[in-house]
Amino acid sequence: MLALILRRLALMIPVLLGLLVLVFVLTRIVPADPAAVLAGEQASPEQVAAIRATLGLDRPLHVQFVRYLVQVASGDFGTSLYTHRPVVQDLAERMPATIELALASMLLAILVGIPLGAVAAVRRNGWLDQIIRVFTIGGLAVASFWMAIMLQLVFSMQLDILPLRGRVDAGVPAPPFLTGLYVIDYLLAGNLALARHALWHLVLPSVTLALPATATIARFTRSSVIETLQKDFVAWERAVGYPRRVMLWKYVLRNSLSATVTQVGLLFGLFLSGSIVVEAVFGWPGLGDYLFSAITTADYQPVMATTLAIGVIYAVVNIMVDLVQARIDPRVAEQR
Amino acid sequence: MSMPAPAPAPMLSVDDLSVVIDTPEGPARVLDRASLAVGAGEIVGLVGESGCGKSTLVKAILGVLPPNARMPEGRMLFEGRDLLALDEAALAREVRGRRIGFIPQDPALALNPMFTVGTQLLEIWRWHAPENAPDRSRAAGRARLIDLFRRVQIPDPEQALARYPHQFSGGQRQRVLIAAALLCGPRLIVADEPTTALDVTTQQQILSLLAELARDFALSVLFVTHDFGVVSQLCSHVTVMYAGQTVETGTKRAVLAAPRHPYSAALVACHPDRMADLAGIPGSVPSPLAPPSGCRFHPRCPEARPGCAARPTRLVALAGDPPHALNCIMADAPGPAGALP
Amino acid sequence: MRRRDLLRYSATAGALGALAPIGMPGFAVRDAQAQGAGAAALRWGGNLSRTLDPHTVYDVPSAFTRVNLYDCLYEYAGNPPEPKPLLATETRSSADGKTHDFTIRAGVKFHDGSELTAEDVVYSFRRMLALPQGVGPAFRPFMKAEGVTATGRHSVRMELQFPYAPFFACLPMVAIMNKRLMEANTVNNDWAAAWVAGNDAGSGPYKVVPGSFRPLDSLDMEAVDGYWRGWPHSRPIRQVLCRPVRDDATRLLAVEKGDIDSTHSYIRPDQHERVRRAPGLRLVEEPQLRTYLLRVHNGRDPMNNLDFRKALSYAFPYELFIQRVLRGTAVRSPGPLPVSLWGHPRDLQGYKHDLDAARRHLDAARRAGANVTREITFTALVGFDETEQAAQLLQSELRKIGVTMRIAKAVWANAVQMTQREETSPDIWSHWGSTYYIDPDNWVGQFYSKAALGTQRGSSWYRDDETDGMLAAARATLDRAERQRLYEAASRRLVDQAVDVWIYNGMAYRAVRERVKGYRPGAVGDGLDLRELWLEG
Amino acid sequence: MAEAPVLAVRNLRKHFVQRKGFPNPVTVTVRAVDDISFAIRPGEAFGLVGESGCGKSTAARALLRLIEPDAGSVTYRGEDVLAARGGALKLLRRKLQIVFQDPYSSLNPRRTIAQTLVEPMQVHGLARGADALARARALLDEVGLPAAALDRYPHEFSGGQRQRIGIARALAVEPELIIADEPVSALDVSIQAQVLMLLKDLQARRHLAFLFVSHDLGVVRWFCQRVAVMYLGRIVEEGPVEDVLHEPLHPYARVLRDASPVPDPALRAALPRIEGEIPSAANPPAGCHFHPRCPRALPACRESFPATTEPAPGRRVACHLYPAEDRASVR
Repeated sequence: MLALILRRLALMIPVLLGLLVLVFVLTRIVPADPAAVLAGEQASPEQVAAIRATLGLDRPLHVQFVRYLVQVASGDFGTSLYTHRPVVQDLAERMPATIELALASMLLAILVGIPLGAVAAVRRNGWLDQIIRVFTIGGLAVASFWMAIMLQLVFSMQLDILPLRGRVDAGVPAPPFLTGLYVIDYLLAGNLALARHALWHLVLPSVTLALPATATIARFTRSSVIETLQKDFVAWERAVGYPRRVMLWKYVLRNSLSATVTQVGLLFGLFLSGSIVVEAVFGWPGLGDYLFSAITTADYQPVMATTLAIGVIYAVVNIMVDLVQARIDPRVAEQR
Repeated sequence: MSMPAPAPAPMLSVDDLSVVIDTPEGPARVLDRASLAVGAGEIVGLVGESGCGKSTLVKAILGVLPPNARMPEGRMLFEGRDLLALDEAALAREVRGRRIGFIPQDPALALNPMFTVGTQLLEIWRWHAPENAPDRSRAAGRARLIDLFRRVQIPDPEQALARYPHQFSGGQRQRVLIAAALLCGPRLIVADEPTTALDVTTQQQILSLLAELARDFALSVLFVTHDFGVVSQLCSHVTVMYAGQTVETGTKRAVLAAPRHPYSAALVACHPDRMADLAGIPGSVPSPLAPPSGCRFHPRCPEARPGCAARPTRLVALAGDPPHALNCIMADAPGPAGALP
Repeated sequence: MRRRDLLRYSATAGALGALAPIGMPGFAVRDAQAQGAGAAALRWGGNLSRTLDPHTVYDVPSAFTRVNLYDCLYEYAGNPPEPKPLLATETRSSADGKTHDFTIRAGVKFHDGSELTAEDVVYSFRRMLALPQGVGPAFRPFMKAEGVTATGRHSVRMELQFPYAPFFACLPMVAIMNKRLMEANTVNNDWAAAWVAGNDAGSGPYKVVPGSFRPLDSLDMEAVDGYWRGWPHSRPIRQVLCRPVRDDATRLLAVEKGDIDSTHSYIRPDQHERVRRAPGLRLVEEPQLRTYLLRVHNGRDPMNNLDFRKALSYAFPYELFIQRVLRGTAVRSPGPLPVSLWGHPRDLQGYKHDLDAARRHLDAARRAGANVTREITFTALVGFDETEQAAQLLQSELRKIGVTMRIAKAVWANAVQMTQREETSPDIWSHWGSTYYIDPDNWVGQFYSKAALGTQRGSSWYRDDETDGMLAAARATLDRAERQRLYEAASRRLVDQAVDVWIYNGMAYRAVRERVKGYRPGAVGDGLDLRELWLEG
Repeated sequence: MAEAPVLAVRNLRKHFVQRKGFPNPVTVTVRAVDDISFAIRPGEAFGLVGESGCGKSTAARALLRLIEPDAGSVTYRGEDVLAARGGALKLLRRKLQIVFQDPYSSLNPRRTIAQTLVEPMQVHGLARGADALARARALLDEVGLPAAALDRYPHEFSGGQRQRIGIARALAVEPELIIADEPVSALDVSIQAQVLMLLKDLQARRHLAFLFVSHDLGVVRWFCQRVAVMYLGRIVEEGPVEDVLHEPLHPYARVLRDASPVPDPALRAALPRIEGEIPSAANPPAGCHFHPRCPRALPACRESFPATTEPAPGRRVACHLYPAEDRASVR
């Protein structure tokens, strides 16, 4: 198991390096001049040129890239041109928000999607399957910003049972930083009321984000359960008298999960990219908003670091998925 | 069909059972008034080529036919109970795994790869531990399983429980499955081609083991196979099926030494091992969607007569000893000398 | 508006229909405790800057924190706004306009309790001049760090390299920072830039709650007890919670619901009616000096032809744009200066939408050999729909007179990059003439001086010695009447030459909850004075 | 022995090497085929039997270079198969044809039977156009399929029919030797008998030589003239079918023979006792691979792999029970 983790971590390095090259090239291909934007409208060309030189932007691209790599290798992810803060600090504030949202969405998608898919598979072609099919197709087809606004209108404005936006209401103090996940941090701080408060804020954005993923997971689980049901061992389990309920929910489902779990790892990428829209709509102070404003002002260091961070999150989640898979399927564990 | 007076009630009897599966192309009559009997302590070989209905019959006995299957006619008695009268839940609760043990065809695929052997086998104990067992606890099940593992010659039986199916060889897996079948003290073992996927030397070992266990535990065994060689080694009785119909049944000696049904005879002659001249059967097994009328073998039968297509399928006992029954126009002639189940 | 409302009501009705039978008894999700926490505070939904450093950024949102966390030597007051002394109690200028002596108000305390002195003023000006971005670039052409000296505990002398008339209008840009605190937080000669980006070192009416600032996202401020200017209302706002909302739709929902007390000031015209009708809300109109204009590349064929440029000026449908797109929320601005500002010729007619005139000038341009058949490109800004709408209107009008125009899109950083070189600069693009300092020089001087070439301000690539001379002279003289004459003359000349297509002076609109009283828009950007506000109920 | 062999295999070897594990990979060598030698005479059916994992299929594929062997030589009528290139290789590929166990996976599902049969003729320049089609029709007739089959696709046929198509395809290029890799083991007995009879018929009519790979002693006994028995990558015994299967010399060959069920109720009453299981080819026992299961194992069996001896004319065996100098122990 440790070997597996080590190997996956080792594999991560070239992947992240590739990601860095890609993002570096992409950000520089666009003819945007961070120096001019930074200097402000009052600056003269000479002043802009001076800033450009200070930032090293007048160097050839490959020199800039090597410099950047050296900088990253020494653990320095640079400073934002605007906030003057180390990018790491910005990330430390914003990444947990995105992770909390993505995790909650993932949890939701798994907890809803898997049973939904399993039920659809067991009641294949029945009315429940049809309803679930409509839901899953709908879940994939609905644009998330539209969904977000609808949820806000209904649950926050009309029914007034869920907060409109934000991680907490204005004036509610953030919890002491432990994990960065508010719900958990409030709990660890022993404040049950605020943990609940943060949890309610999490509902609408995570539902919005989870919807398409729930649909995907449900579809995957459905086809995977249907496939598993054809297996010889299911016939055996039936023939030796396993109760149907035990067979389905314990044995068949576990086998089907193997494929679904892989999917969950891939879906996490969807959560991260989807969070850009969802964070904007729900005023969720995560990476999406940060990345967006950094891109529009050509603030390269945050762009690079954020992309890298997202890459790392994605890779780590997929390593975790592999571990879970190894837990579910002993054959996987042995292959490593 | 009446029972011959002296014969003891068989452990399992299937009479005139038909199974129809509704497919998109129409109803497929995969079993057509098939009959079978397994007496106490008998090892009955159920022989036929693929598509002859052996597996369907096994599924019908175990009550695990697919949902789109129906049984429009026939009777199935097991230990005197009418199996057709039991619903799915009752079958799962009282028959499968408890009174009837099952050994599947491919030991490589029959166990769930994600759970240890112990978990899977004790699940059977959990739901089917015999009522008369002194201790029905999980620990008792475990102890019994370890005993059984020892009995079927699985090395390190205690550790074996914690292992996953893929950590066993093919032969060992089949031994595990045999132990599973025996776990809750069944009276009948249904083995569905349990050695087809194995190498010959392994097959030989499994057959020896089965014969031994059947003797020691006084079990009845329904042994499904396509191989007359295996039948001749293991079984006491044989039932031959073709295209969903029972064509011939009797003691091994009677059927193998002097097959009366043209299909049985042809099938025996197909074995290259017989050293005799090899003779194939022209044509192939018909589709159950559009089977020939009457005796389903008649289009391929070298001795077919005009009446074969019209003749209703019916197993008729032949006179003499050992008991021998035939589903053929040739057997119809002697008249009702003694009908056999 | 129609579509949005339709969506809203139909969806709400549908969802309510679905949920009504179930009912939601006891589904009390909102936390009374949590909700109560911010009720006495002002929940400000205006945009936040990415930094609290008042020197490094100078834009609309940064004015909010600069004005309320810091004090400056001068502030804007009156209508139209004029620079008035604030920390300076007395100002003496030499006759040549190069030397200015300021007396600093005594007894002003920074938030840490220390007194504001001449040293702090000198430090602040030197810091501002040293940093390459933000406010500094506006001062550096006429001022060196050595030119700022303390002449006493409460007196400062500033020596300019040459007389610079907009100097006093620029003073409200420079926040005075607490030198001692700043130096204590300086790392690697960074002028405490990293520290002050998230903290304050000011003497203003409000101070930052430590650790509450998150760039673009949130900031908590507290009123400063015993602020030297005092508090106009008996129950001023003690606590200000800044919670900007990024998303358009959510922003309106949030202010309607009362989650925030105010939006930013860019409420779109199609949303005005909704805000006016919403209970508990009011729509505040904030007059703006900001101009909107199309920049035309005067250095490139065919725009280097005066008749072609006039054809462009006659082709733009000004009234249609203002009435239809902006729904009448702006006034036509015929020249380079805001119409309400001195220096704008009151009688200036400018251009009107007149396709016949446009055709005549196009013919003249063609006869003069201009390449009028070339497809010209309008570069619209991504994220600013208005620029695209202007482009589309111009495109369809030009098509009528036979000029083909393509619409390209660029993000702001991208467009700025393009304008730095004459070859890459767009044929036409558009931007706003924002208010940095309130002086005609901020618009006409910055946009049409030769010194602006190579920046987005000079993206007309206009090179005219006579205009340049007038603008330089207006900058150098302290005689207001003379300056006014020069700016009027320059304005007329620019209009005659149809250098750019000047369109409007805007109006900003902000949704504010009724409970917020005393609200008065700031003169520059979001620089309202929070001291004047109180909450009702 | 009078005629020169059509195919001679000498010391053929194929090892599979795998590296497994991280960060300390372990190299595992599977000796799938370990120095095997045999020869097939013209028109002869030579059987290669053994249980799964013994290397018989690998050997068949290696001598055709479907898998490149590691060492050894294969000569077809004196020509080096392993060294052949270009045109020579193409000719060899024509003369040596293979028939697979599962004809369905070796037939392209999107091509008609006519295309399947005509293409190899064209590739080898034997016939084209109407001529090729006529030959295809004749081939189908030869394997017992109607000419109407030409325009149909593989999925329209039963397993037995597909195997006939696979045989027709092999015959299309007029080979001299057919390597049949378990050609009937996927078929039902009645179909299996039909196909076996067809193969026998073809062998006689076309004077074909066969390398017949099978796990079924009954089939081999019926079809082949000579047989080699493999165990864990090595040939343990070779000789005429009747001799080897009637009176096996090698203890493993005897176990294999005894384990093969024969449908004769009178033949055997008791089931034979067999020890142990086939070990992994990745980690075979030292010495004679069979010694841990062998009822007659000698101390020497643990030490060294026995040399191949010829205890009787035409019979070769690799077993310490038959030392080279002592021929008397045979009978």
